[in-house]
Amino acid sequence: MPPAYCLMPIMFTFVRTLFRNLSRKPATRTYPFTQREPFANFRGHLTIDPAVCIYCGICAKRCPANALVVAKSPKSWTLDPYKCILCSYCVEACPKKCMTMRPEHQRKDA
Amino acid sequence: MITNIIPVTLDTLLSKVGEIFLQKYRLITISCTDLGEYIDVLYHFDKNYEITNLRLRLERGQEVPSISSIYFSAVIVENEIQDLFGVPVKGLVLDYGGKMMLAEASPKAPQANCPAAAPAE
Amino acid sequence: MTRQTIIPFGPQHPVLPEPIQLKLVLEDKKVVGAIPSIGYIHRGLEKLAQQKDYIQSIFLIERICGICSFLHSMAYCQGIEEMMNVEVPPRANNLRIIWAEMHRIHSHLLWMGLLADSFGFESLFMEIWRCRETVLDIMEETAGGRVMLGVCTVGGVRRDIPPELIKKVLATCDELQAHFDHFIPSILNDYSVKQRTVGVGVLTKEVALERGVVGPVARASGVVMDHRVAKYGAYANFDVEPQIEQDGDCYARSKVRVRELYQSLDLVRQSVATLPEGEFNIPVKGNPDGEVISRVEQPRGEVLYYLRGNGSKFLDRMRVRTPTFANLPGLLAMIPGCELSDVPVIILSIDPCISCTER
Amino acid sequence: MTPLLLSLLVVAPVVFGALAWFLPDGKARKGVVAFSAIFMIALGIFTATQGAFHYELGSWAGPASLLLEAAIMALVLGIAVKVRSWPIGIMVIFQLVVAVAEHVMAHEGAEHGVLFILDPLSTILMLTVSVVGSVIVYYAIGYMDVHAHHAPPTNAGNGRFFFILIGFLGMMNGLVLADNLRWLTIFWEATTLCSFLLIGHDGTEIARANAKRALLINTFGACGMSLASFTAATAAVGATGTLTGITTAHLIIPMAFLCLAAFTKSAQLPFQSWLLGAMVAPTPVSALLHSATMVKAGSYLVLRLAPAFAGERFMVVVAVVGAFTFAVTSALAVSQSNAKKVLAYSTIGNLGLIVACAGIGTPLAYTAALMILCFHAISKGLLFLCVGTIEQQIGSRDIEDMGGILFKLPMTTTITMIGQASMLIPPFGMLMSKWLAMEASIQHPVMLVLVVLGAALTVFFWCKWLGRIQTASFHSHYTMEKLPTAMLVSVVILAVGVVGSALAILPLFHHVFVPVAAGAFKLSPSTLAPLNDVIGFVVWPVVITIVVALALTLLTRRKITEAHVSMPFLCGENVKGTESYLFRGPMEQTTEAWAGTFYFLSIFDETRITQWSNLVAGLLLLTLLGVIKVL
Amino acid sequence: MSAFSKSPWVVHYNCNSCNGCDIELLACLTPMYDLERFGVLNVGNPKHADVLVVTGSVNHRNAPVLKNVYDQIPDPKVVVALGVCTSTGGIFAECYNVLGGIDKVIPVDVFVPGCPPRPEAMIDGFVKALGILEEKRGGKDTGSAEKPTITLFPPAVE
Amino acid sequence: MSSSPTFLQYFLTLVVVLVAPLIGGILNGFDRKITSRLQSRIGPPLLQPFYDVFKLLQKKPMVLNRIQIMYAYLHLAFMILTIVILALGQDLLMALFIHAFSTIALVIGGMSVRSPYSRIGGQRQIMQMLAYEPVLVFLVIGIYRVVGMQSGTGSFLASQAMSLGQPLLIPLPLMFVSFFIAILIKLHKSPFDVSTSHHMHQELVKGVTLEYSGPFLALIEITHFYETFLLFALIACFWGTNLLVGAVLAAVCFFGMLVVDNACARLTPVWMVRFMWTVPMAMCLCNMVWFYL
Repeated sequence: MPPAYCLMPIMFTFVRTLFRNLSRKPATRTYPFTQREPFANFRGHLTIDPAVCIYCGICAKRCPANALVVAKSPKSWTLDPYKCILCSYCVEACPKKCMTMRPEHQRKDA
Repeated sequence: MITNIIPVTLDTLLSKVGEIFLQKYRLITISCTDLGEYIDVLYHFDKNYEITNLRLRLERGQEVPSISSIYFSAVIVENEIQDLFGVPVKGLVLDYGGKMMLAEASPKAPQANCPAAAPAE
Repeated sequence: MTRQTIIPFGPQHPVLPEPIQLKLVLEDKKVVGAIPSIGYIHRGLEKLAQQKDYIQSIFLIERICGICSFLHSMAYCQGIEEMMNVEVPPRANNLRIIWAEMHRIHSHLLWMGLLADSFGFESLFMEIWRCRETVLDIMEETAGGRVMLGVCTVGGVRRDIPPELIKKVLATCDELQAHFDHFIPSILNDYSVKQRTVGVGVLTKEVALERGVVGPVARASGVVMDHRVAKYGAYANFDVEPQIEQDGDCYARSKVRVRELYQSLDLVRQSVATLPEGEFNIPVKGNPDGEVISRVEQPRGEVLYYLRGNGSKFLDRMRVRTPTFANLPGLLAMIPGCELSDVPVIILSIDPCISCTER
Repeated sequence: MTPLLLSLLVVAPVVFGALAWFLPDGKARKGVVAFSAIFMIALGIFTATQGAFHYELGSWAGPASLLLEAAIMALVLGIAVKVRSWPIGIMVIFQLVVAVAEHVMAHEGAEHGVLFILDPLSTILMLTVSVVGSVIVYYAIGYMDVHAHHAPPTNAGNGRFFFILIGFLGMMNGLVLADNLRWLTIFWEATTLCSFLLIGHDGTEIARANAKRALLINTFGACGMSLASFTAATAAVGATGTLTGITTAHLIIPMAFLCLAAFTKSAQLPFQSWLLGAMVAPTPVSALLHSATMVKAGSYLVLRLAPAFAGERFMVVVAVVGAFTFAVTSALAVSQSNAKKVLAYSTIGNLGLIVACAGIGTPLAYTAALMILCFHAISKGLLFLCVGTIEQQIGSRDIEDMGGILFKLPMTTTITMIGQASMLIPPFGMLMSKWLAMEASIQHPVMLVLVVLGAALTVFFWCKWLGRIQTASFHSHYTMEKLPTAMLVSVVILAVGVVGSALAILPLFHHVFVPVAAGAFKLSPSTLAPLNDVIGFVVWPVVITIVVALALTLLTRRKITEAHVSMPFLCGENVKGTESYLFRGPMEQTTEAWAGTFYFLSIFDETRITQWSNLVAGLLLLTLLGVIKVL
Repeated sequence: MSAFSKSPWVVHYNCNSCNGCDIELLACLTPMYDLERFGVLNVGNPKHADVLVVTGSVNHRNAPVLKNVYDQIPDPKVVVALGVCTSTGGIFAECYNVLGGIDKVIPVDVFVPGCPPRPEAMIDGFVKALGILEEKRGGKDTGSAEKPTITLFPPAVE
Repeated sequence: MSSSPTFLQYFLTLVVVLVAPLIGGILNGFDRKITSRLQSRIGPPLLQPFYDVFKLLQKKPMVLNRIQIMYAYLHLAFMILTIVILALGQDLLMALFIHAFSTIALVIGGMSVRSPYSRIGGQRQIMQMLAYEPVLVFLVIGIYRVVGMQSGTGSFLASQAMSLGQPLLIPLPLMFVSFFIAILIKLHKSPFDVSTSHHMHQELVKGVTLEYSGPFLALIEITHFYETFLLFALIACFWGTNLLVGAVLAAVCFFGMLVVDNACARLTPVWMVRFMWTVPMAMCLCNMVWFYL
């Protein structure tokens, strides 16, 4: 390997980028103070319109993570958001299309 | 579908692998399937994007000789087979003794389909 | 004369984002041995895939690894499609390539940042990861997930990329290429970076062949091996030139990956340019039966799926051999003889993905 | 009074030694040894209070010296025959010839100089020999008891060992006091002989081989001594047979020969190998002969002659040899894990520093050299004794094995730490004198570079060792180790000496070292006032700082209980239990995590560096031959 | 908020994660999201940390490691669990080598759902963790976090 | 002259000792802020280093043994003593030795635990000392030659630098550059952050400070503040004739340090020693030669 001093000129190749960064505004998205509009396609969290749902249980059967439990009587639809992997397989499987995948992530207080 | 399957037996395995080694094949991996009555072991080798397979039929309780002395890279996968299928592998260059993938408290031989080890569904 | 130094390297170690342990043995300041201890992240995923139906398994298989998730699902779907004799619509094939190559870009950028971090070049890491966000944004916009795309399915893809987004994809490619020029010179030319990578962790061609390493690690050692050459999926329509280096050191591995970044950009553009109109998925009926081997070139190298169906919707066997699994024996050949401070660089130079390895 | 003192200083140890030899093993012999130690300390201090003296023997001194020399030569010749070393034999015969020739050819009056002299300089060394040496002799009582148990069976026995050890003190006193070069040569040879016998004490293969090498190299040095005496006595101008007589440039040839002798005795490069080999001897021997006293004789000689030759170009070479030795041995010490070898290299380095300071030849440098001479004896003596104790307690002299001894041997380890700290921290004498040496070497850029690099490397190996010996896990209580009284007491005395001298460094500097230096350069102490300023301020602030830090530590420490103790960071794989340094490794095996000390064997490769530096040092020595042009 | 919760230093342990959450956590530290705005530093060493961030579920081998890392963080400390694997085991819950969420091994203060949670969600989790850290400094027992399920019933027919 | 400092000097020294950590802390805040901006981030608040220290002081202590506590205190105490000695205008070389002992205390503290990473970090810290100490000694000696050897004492911070008539930078330009490089090592900046590192950098899991936590880590942080202040105060003294210019010089150097820190990969310890013993050392020697000509 050549000795250090022979190669000195090509040190600090990154300096240009650093000064470029310094001269511009930071790239940071200042969440939570400003919030970006989520992409429409993003799979953020699962919602359901309980009025349309027929409680057939197909979604629960399809769910790969077993996050959904559907009871026929009394009728109930239970989602464990701490199991849901947001694959939206259930949304596609639903015969009534009563579920939607919202683009916002689930807020802690929601 | 898989073509190019050469059946081998426990006796001819090592000589066949040695032959393949000399032909400068690369060992991709070893796949093991527990089919209930016997265990099916497939050795995948590759040369110029073409796969050659060796198929070994392993009766329950049989010991399989390690090819890690020929292909060092078989060490990890053979240890894994030993861990997950409970198939004893003889002559491993680096033997983890069934504790490579699994911890002390894990279920033993979890991928073997024998009733004792199969998890309740 | 002096006693050997024995230190655990990992599982909880900041330069390794993933848990793997290497028991390092040092004599004086030279590393003379490294024994890996794995299993920190073994879940038993192959078994679980055999317990879920073959469509549900896609979502499971995506989560073998969060970095090359799309390529896992793509390899799996290709295998199932082959077993069931499903002809994938050409548009879907091209879309798959767009996402696959974007995944490769994101994975290589991720790797490059982590490499920079491993030799303490924090601002380079920051710059690269800032660039990586551009890829993530476009993936999020097109597929609906930042890293878990969830778009690949048996018989095609689950989502189409509409024309206005296609434009955005192309724009992103240009933006990326412009951004690369800011930091690629630092990876390739910077004196301090070269000091840490040139001549470190050398893997000769002979050892590379013998240990069966794959992907950029093999290519950096002069082994011509890139499974995209084997023309699976829409790669049949493109010429993919494997990027080869001869030196086999960490620097060669960086060079290979840097060139693959540009290559991937190119493939995305080609794939967009030749994007056919039409269906992007077809419904699939029936259950898989038979045995099949599906191989796909992931960012880290060739992945092999061995699938065995039995005519039911559950598979008899779902076996994955991931690239890192194949590269680990090679890693063990690189480490002895290096210095302790080179160990993180060498480990990262194979781009380890332990969660792939252990499943 | 003077003759009595003289004979007591020189002869009494021999008598005591003989007594110890003939007494049976046991309390009686120990008593004699202990008494002689106390006696020598008292005698040394008493002599020092008497002030300077000169003493001339009668006209019988000349023939007597020849006789004595012949006797010693015969002894050495016998040894040479026994160990089958013809070079030694030839050199001995050569010396004898030179001695006879000198006797015949010496100028009138050269024979009758002042024969024994006690001036401030020799007082310092005499005191060091008497006090530090006697403490080490006392230590040997305890050490040899244990040593006999696990050392290889010796053919000589402890009786002879003590005879030589105590007798050596007399020879050393003689060496310090003798002014006549012929007598100096006799004592010089006598100490060599002591060294030879003690190195070979254990009677093992390696001990015998190393003893032989020591004898060979020192006999070579003695040839130089003999020639120095001859040339001094027969010089055309200003002929004198005395050390103090060598003052003018005309006598530069004897000076050169003296330097040669001094370099061998002080193990300067390229003669260092014998001192390293000498480390096989029982530790008190290493402490006494090979670190605190005998090896100082060489640098003492240079130091004694330095003022006269200050400014000569010749002295620059001497200084460079010293500084070079310091730098190289410091580098070599980095690569050593054998504690005694580290100490040996450090000793050679410090001797080199003395020689370098002597070579610089300014009052400041001279003061620095004096301080090193003195403080090094105390610190290094202490460290050797500590290593001896540790070695006997843990059965190893490898630094790597010294981890965790803090709670096994709390007392010894603490004292060792003090000893090591004294090489590193102000206001301990060694650091202060090194500082002075550095300030003094500013005049000579080459030396400055060597000294600075050497000093940096010194810090390197001391730190590594210091870090290793106090490595320990948490202990809420510790129990004092049980050591033989002799060992404990002598170590404590030296430790108190180290700390005391550090606290008293200002008065010592003002009232001892500066006057001596001023005297040597025939200046009044007041002209050295700037020198006084140099050392001025630092001592008490440092002491206060240490005390404050320790007080804060004690305050905090009380609050720290077992509940605050956590496991070490082992990447999360700790195995809980009694030994918290175990981690779960591959195959679920538990392994002990261990960070060895780095010795950088590939960089500080002992063999390679030794070869190269011996070559350089040999060339430097050859330049000394340049003095021939005076002829 | 006192100085205490303005300087949360983070140590990250990847339990059984597929890397998805890990890389998103790293992305949080990079310029786009820049957690250092809140004083967050990734120290990588439990001895210096205040916040333990865990990704992935627990298996038989890494459970003791997780416990060790947790034990080596000096009090007061907060545990943030990222992703559904960390909460319940997620999709891997049925795997033979998976024990379940990390709350089986250590007490958890904040669960962040998502697979993987997007960086914004992680920032929300951190902000919540800071509040808990502040309370813990005051010696308050904050209990452990809950993982509520969402149950919906058909609206009552009028 | 060093003989006896006046009351005013003592008072000023006290002020310096009290103010130094504040300035050092702010400097560290700027360090993190500017580093963030160089990386296109917003970064932490300016007072973040103080928050960190306050937080650490409030944490529960956690130790491996009791010996390491002593060395944390010694580390801080000797750093303060260095500043006291310099502020009182005492000998520069002795100040350097005391400063070195402050670092040695850290090393031994790190090595006194058996934790392997900490020990290795400690040994690397010694290598750092090995790398920069000669340069600093040469610098001190260069200052001696400039300020005048008779006194043997360089009352550096106070009068002499000013009474010289010309800034030290003029006769010692190469030494100044070497000193700047030494500062990079002292403050653990890339490419020399081998024994431990700051911010998000990870070398050997924080190396020598690994096993210090809570209040004891706070001590080390405070020492770091003092050290930052000390080193940049020394830089300012290179233009001691006009301390305003000196401050600008220090600010420029500070920024330069951050740029170098952010534009370099970490190099290996052996490289560091080799480099320091060749390039900066040679520069020092060249500069020295001027005085002997």
